[in-house]
Amino acid sequence: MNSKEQVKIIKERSGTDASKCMKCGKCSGRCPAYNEMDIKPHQFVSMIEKGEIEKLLNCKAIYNCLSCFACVERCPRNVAPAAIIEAVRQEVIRMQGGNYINSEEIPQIVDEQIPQQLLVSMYRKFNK
Amino acid sequence: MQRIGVFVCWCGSNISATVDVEKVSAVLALEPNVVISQNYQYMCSENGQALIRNSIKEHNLTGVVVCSCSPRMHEATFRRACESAGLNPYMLEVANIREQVSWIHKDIEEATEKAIILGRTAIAKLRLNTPLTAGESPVIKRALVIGGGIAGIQSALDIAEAGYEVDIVEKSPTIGGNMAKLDKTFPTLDCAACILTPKMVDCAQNEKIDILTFSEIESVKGFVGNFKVGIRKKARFVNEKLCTGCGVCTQKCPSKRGLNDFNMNLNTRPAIYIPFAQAIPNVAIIDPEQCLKLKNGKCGLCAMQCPTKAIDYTQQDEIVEREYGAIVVATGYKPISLENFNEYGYSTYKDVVTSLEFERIMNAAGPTSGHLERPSDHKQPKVITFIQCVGSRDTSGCGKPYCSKICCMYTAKHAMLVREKYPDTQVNIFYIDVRTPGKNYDEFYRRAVEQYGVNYIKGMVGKVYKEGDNLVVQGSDLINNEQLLIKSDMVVLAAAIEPDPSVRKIATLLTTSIDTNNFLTEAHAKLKPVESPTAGIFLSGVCQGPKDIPETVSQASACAAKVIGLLAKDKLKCNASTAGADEMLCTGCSLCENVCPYGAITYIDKEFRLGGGRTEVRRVASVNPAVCQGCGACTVTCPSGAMDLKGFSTKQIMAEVDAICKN
Amino acid sequence: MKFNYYPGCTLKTKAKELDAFGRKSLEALGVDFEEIKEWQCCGAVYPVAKDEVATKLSAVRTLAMAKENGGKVLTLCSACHNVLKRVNNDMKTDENMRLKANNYLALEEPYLGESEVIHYLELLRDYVGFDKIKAAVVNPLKGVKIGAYYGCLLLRPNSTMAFDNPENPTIIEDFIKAIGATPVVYAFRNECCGAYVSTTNNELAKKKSSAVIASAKDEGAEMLVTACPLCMYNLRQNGGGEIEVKYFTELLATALGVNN
Amino acid sequence: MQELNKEHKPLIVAFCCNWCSYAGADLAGSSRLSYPANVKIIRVPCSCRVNPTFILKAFQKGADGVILCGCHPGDCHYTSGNYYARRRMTLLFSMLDYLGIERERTRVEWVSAAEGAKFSKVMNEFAKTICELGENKRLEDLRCKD
Amino acid sequence: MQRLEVAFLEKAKELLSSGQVNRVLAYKKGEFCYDVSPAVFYSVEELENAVYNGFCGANLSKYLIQESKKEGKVAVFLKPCDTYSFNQLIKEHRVNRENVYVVGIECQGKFSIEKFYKTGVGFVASVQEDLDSVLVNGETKIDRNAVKLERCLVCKKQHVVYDELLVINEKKDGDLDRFEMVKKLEAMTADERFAFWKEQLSKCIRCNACRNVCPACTCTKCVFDNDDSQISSKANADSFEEKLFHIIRAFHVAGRCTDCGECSRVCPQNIPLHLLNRKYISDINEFYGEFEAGKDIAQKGPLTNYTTGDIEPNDFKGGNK
Repeated sequence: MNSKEQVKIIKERSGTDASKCMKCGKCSGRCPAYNEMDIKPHQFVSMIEKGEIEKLLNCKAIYNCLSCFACVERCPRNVAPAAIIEAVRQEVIRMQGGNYINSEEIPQIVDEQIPQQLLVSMYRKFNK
Repeated sequence: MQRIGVFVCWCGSNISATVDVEKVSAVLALEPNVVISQNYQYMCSENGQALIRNSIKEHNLTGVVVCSCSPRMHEATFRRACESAGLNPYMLEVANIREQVSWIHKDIEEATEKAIILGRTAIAKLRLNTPLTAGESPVIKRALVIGGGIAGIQSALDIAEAGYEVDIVEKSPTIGGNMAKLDKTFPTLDCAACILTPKMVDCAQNEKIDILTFSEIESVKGFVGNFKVGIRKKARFVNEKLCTGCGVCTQKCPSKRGLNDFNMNLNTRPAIYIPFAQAIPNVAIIDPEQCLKLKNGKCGLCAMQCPTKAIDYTQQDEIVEREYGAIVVATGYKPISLENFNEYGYSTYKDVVTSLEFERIMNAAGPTSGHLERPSDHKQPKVITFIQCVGSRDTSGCGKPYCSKICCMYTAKHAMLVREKYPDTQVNIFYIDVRTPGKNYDEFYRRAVEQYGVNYIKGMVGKVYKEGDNLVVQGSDLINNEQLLIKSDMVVLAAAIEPDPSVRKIATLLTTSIDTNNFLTEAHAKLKPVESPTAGIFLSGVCQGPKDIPETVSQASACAAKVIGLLAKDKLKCNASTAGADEMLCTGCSLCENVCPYGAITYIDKEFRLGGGRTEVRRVASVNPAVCQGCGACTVTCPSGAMDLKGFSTKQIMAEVDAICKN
Repeated sequence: MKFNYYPGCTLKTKAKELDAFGRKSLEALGVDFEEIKEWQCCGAVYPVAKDEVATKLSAVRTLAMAKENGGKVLTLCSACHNVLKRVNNDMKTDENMRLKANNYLALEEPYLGESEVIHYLELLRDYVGFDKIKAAVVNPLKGVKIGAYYGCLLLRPNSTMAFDNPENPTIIEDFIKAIGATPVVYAFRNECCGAYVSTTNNELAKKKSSAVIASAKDEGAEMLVTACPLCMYNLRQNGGGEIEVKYFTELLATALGVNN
Repeated sequence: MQELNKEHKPLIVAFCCNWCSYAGADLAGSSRLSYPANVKIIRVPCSCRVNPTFILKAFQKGADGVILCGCHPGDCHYTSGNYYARRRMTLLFSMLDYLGIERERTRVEWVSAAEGAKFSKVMNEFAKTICELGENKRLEDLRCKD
Repeated sequence: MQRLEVAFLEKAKELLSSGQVNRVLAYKKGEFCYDVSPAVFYSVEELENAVYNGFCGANLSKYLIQESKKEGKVAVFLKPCDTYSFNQLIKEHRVNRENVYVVGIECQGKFSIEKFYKTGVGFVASVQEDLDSVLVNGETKIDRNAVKLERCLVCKKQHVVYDELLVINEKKDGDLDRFEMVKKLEAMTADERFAFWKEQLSKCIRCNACRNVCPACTCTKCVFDNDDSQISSKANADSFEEKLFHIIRAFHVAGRCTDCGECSRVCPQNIPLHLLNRKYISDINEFYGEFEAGKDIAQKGPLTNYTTGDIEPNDFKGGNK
């Protein structure tokens, strides 16, 4: 698959229209994980629109996005940066060996108190 | 037998690039009754019109079909051309092959075919055209201006200057509008009151101008040149003629806790009040919701104190009916409600204010007498952060999709004023784009940056929250690619502006159209920016679209020029496309009378010869052509088909249907 | 009116008290409810990607089951609520999802989003009424200053969740008033706690949770309430442990006198 | 009768009031918002000028769809014309439906002078609907196409 | 029932002999007992041939358009349904009310001769009427409802305009729902509806009987006879025109049709034309509120009226797909 097709698939998977972005930066102004994002929410929108896929596929931000939807809620143009981030993350973890955490690591990160909900959501966000 | 000439316009390449104009004129030349068919680069040009005129004479044409742009564009032009060549101007039909063909279709073959069909349709209609003559109706030489802001004031002054009487109807107790609330104006920083109040006084003193404040439009009847307007003068409980504006009542009033809407509710006022010192008319008004006397019958202090006995607790709303030849709509704007923008904390934190509130805070006549203080604790702020585009350019449904146009400039103005008066204050401005088209506008903005050291940050704010006594503005800086947390003492929101909500009802009363954002629609976006599509109705100021003061004033004067042009005529040509009943078919059933919006149809008993010396008196419909506007409602209501509309007759429309479907 | 109660996995394990107090309070308030018989895990997190269908199916099954029984699905855990409500919205509006889900599930009658997903707090506000709760309180929590912690899942995206004003919600504050305590409004009540990232980037979760707690304490809160077991975990484990965090149902049960 | 012609380009007659919808069509044009070429517009002063016979005649002569566009209710240039048109068309459409003629072939849309985008959208959607309906066998029986 | 006919004749004679009117519009005998037709009587002598019985179904109101224009006053005997049409004609200024003396006459429902034949009585030589039954040829007793016109089985009308009433027995309302068949048609699929109407309307021979009898069709010149209308046609050129004629006719009388049922009664091809009119009546009732043409002349007709919140043309429910 060439990167053009990959961009097309990611765009479709996100269900959002990045071309509507007016580059106001409100998503990044709102993002609670901003400092942990090596690629900022507004950059996700602009880079997917420009087809700069390589950087996105190799970034750390997809694992630090909290999926809190604050960026989606406040976008004045109905663009959903979180959905683009999710679409990129899916692209990465669906690749062979793309899992972010492996099941054998889990016992080390689990403590007594962890709710089931956290385990399942983490697993779903980071693994194929 | 009609002798028809067909004229196909290229419109430069606008039409000819997608429509094979040669083919269109060649094919249409073969249509029955067509005696000449030509094409030319610009039919609307002088040469193009000459071509039409000469052909009419040379070929003795009885009718002309022009295949060109929309008839809404040049129908009048071509009608004049026909008329000057001696042809009845209504023996013309326009086939719209630009807006409906070349501009929307790409395939040349398809577009050419459609252009030919539209041409044939126009020919089919034209074959059935008959010469029409427009009647005339007198023009009432008086204008109505709805709204007494700077737009309405300027229009009224200009109309009065030309010698015509003009009434200003303003819904609030004083004229002046939003501009009266402003502190300084860009790009020259002169004081708004200094330039506005002389104009307000001019209005009051001009004997041609009658100002009806605290009044609203109740009903509108009639048409261009002859409007009948019902105006509701709401009860202000003070006799306007007796009140001298001395203000004694306002000092004595014991009920002092009403919100002062002139000061954007930042302080309070008494139940009887004069909106502001330079109000026109300088007359008090009682707020019945707040007045103790009107609410529970106890008090009456103001009436006792009034030296001219002007207080009248029994005053009722009054409806006055007046006639006008032209109407100017100048209903202005208001900032949008910020309830959808709670991330900026407007409803939570007192120190988050709108720009219009900030104007009052900075204004010497405002609630703080011009001292910069923040509302929560009256401390002078050391850091002020402005946020632009609050609700503008927002397609999410929370705000408005358009640019409000004035915010970039007034925010720069606010920043400069703060830095000028309080140089130790830090001023930050979050912006998406700084838009400054206009004479000396960009220079103005650059002065804010270069001379006044205002900190412009390209990015948007995600959240405003409180931390201790301060507000924290969390926003992105897109240039430095970082997220900023700016501790601020005060936050000012440049809220989007929207048309004043009263415009909805007024548009309905005036039967003029309104767009999805509630701005009134102009007759043509470029060429008729101050006319509404409804004849005799003109648009002044922000009711038509966002504008700053210089633009508003220009448009107000343009509007006045249009009104003067109209009122200068003694008579207006009426609509020539009027209804009429075929008396031989009419049964006098009165159905048509029921649907006529203008009352143009009456019934007469008329004697008809039956032959053999016998006669019969029958009731038949009679249309007053000076009143009929040609909508055609009557024609469809008429079961016998007696009622028909000239220029859009049943036969003509049926012929169009036929011609379109034949292909 | 009967409500189809959906507890979800966490309420059967780590958050048993959220469930138990919730049930007792419903009984005390006379709400007619019944646990959905064969409910399945909602999936814990809403699959945002448009091409995920399989991961939404268990939620669709639950919704379709509830449809048979009046269609009102009552949720308590914020995450379950978010997932069920959004999947239901997909079934209502997304033609592709509808088609694929129904093809796969082959239900007797296709499910087209007919059920309605109602959060426990919405039930209190819209069906019981805070006035009625106020009247039923026997142990008012007088003088306790409580900060409502909404988090993300109940509020966003507002276009689907339509729970409350996403930037200035009031429902939990109204609830706090109804049980006799004093609500404390603070700026970070709708900020993220750190969510599932707490396992892989614990530092980030710590930052986020402690910012929430700091903001609440700054305004004078003595206690936080939440509806979400994940938020509870993060606030307790990663928030610095300086403030008591409780499920709102526990306070409700206490106020109604049914907490034992 | 002939096989359903896949190339069949349905003919659509659009009656547009002069003040709103015709201007809306002009705006669609000047904004270059395209719609199928088989949509042909007839200008009428007001939607209330459209007689049911015009619509029936269009069907008789071979139109596959007829749409009437006027000012939004409340915005009629002549105050009330579109209100009368609305009642007339509701009753006419209902009668056609009663006679078993697909209601999708007739439509009324309110398009203002500012709604060029809406005009184009409406025409594209209507043309799509009519395309999907194809050349109606049910109506074929009714017409006398040349 | 014979008492009513006697009273009718007495009243007619009294009106003529007293000079209160100079002519009477009523019904006259035909060759057989069932071919009764409308007639104008100028003298007491002429009234010899006048009748009033179950075969007097014709709606007399339309004749008043011409009669009320003539010299002198005319008396007319109007059944309850006729008074609705008469009222509608007054509203539309088609009759001169001052020249008409209206006697509202009792009606217990009129007959359809076809329904007699269907009972198997054979030739109908005489009919003796009772309130609930009829005696045919002096021997066969038949339930009156079995031979009534459909419109009479659903009739719930009372006289709405009259100068005097001639009623001996109170009228019994028909207990059937007049919209039953309309509802049935709406419940059919579109294909079935189409097939139904295609079959019915293709029987039309364009004899114009429906138009000529209709009290709402009173144009001096019908659009179908007028070349300028662009829809004129003397005969159906194709199957579309059968429908065009009847759709347009129904549309022209929509909101004005009083549902007198004459169109169906006179149709030689037995096309149920009233089902078109009733569809409009039922739509108008549903969309714009109950309305009965001819009942109250002060009320605005539904097609010359509107409200700002009227149903949108794309939004009505319509029949099944």
